[in-house]
Amino acid sequence: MVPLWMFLVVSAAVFCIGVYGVLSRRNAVAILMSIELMLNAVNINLLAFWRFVAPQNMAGQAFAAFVFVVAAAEAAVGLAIVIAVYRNRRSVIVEDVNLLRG
Amino acid sequence: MTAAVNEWAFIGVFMSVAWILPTLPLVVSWLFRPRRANAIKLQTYECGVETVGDTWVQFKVQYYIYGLVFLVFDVELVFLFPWALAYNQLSFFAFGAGLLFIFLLADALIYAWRKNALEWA
Amino acid sequence: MLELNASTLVFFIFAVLSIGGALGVVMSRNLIHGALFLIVSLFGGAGLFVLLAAPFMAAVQVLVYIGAIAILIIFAVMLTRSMTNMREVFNRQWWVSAIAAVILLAVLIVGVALPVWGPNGTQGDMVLSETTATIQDLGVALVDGNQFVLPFELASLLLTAAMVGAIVIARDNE
Amino acid sequence: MPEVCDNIISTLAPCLVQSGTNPDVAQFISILLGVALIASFPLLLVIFLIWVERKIAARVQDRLGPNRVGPFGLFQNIADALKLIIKEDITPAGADRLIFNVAPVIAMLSVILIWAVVPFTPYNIGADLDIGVLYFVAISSIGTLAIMMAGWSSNNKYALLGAFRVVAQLVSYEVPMVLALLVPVMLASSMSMQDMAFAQLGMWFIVLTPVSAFIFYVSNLAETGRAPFDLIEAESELVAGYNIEYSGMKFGLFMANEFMHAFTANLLFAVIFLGAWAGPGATSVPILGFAYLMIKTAIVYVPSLILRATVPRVRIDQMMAFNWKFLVPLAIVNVIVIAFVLKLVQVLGIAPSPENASDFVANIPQMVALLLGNAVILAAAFGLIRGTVRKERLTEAARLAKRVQIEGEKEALPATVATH
Repeated sequence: MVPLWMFLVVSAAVFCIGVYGVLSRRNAVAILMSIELMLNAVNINLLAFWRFVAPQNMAGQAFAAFVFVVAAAEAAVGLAIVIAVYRNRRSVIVEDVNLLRG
Repeated sequence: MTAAVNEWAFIGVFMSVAWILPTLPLVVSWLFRPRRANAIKLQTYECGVETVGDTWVQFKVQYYIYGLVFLVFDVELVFLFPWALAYNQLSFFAFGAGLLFIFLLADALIYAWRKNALEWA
Repeated sequence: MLELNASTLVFFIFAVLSIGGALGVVMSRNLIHGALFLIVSLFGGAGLFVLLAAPFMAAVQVLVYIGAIAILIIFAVMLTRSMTNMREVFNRQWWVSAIAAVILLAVLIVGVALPVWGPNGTQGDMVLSETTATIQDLGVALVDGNQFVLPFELASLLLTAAMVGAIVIARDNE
Repeated sequence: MPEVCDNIISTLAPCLVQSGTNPDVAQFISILLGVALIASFPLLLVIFLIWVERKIAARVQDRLGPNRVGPFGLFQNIADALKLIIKEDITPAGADRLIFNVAPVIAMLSVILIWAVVPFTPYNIGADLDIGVLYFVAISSIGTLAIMMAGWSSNNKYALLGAFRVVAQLVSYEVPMVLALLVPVMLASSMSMQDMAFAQLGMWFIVLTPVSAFIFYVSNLAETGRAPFDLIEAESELVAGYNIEYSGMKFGLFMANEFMHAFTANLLFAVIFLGAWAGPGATSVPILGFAYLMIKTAIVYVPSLILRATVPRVRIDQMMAFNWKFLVPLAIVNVIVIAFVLKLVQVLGIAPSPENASDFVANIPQMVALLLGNAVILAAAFGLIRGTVRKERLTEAARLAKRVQIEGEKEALPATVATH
């Protein structure tokens, strides 16, 4: 079996790629996709620690399930906001959308 | 443990081999079929008239709403399947917990229904 | 440290899928390609879950992420026509973000791969327990009054709230 | 030794080890052989299935169907396949070539992969995963993705629009299907397909939960795009949907996939609700179990073919309303009621114990209780439907009456003006 740290390295790499995507992309949908990547990295981490450290305890799997819920809620509401903003501003580029700046 | 590993090894081999079967007729067809393409033939098919405008026409938001309701129910199953699986070992309290869970989601469906979000119009 | 056997090979295949797909998501110009790369990355993640003896989570990953979230993202891309005006993919501070991400990655890798902050599983002799909790145990834990019953109900509430909110936001009010 | 090597499929690995092969290699060879068998079986079957479907449709419509190539036209589909192979294949200009070519393969893969978890006999199953039911739901959802890919990559607005319609239909009907599957999982206390087959030795689940079986069957019809839900193809008004730009063998793959998917869905129905291989003598003679499974599948498959040839297509708004306003609420109520009855049965102590679960008589009290629950659900659902239909008819009649009245007034108007 592959050691724990290799799973963690994969998870860290996916997470950092997600961070880069969130910080650098201009399109709101692309940013949401990057956030999904980060949440997936979190899940890999949770399950890796669950398997290697406490496989008899249910916490790792239960937490991963809750991460799924959060990811789904985030995607649903986030994409709905993107659609609503597009309807009003005809743009999904985050820099064009500065309603709060007044 | 080893038994489960074997089952997943089967799935792994299946996934890495099974795609060959549908690809095979495509390859055979690629070897034998004629190639006489021209610009007119490769045009987008649209009832015989030339296509007008962009392919990315504006779609109704209704499609998104259906996807949304589906997503919510799909995630619900993450919890309901373990619940159903362990149901025989659970106490009556578990039935109540599952009932509350389902009721909260049914609320969402009723809301969507009341707001006419489920109409195809 | 690392013997080359079937499980190692499978791990590397899924790791490459995971990371390569993730790179595809942030790099691709075409958002539909991005969504498909996201699916590749998540599929790699599902493979890793199977290796970690959590096949239920792998199935859920395919079902929820690939079957639902990816479809939703593709719908949203089509609805907002984000395909068309994509001249500049990245914003002006993209290089700052790149440096930040690389530094974060370096720190994380040092943290997990080198034993600077205590023992961390790099030891090759770490014994893996053969018995793991089953999905039945998860089902029991989810409705157990002492464990996760409150988060369980809250998850349902969160989903309901998300659905109501998203319907209110996304619908045309005309 | 001969006694080890008598059953070639299930004992190939030990047999090879005995003749001096490395155990890992022997394992791999046996897995590979199993994969090749299971993966190619549906593909060979589909040629026969298309023939069956054309023959039955012809019989319903008082035609002969294919009858020229081979005995009873049996080889007609082989001729068709040959024709598709040598046909020119057009990739439209502006299409996304890679995705366009990969989509039909993925669509077909999403059906073939399901066969890995089908228990053919008590001893022969590709992979007896402990998440079998969830596995097949997850794999089917990849098929949805393939349709999206096909529709998008064609660079054709009608293909894209068709793909959107199909995906909306498929994801909608997945909800009641999976909700209905919760009940067999509850009854079997397992998600493994083989465990589910064993749990039905005493009593088939269709007897215990007819409502779940009904929901599963109907949503399967929609999932596979069968009449009356065949809006995917809709040949009389849409010509085709997402696959409009496909030609040659790639189109052939999509078409064959549709037939294969329909059969696979009925196969799963037979496994989950009709006891899979269960039948007299199935445990001692495995091949008999396989025959039983195929017969059971045919029993549910043929009515769906006759249904296809007889009923008209529903409108898309009716289809969506039927799903979200009838099937999904029904499935939710079904889960709640069955859960309640099961707990009640357990508390009262009339549930069959694990020892006598495969005994028919021990199952009878539980069956009666569950059937009562199902009857209540069905009566309520039927009452609701009747109420809705009556209301709909009344509003429709009122609308018509109003229109008649308005038109009558219009005609009457000049006359009244003239009298003044």
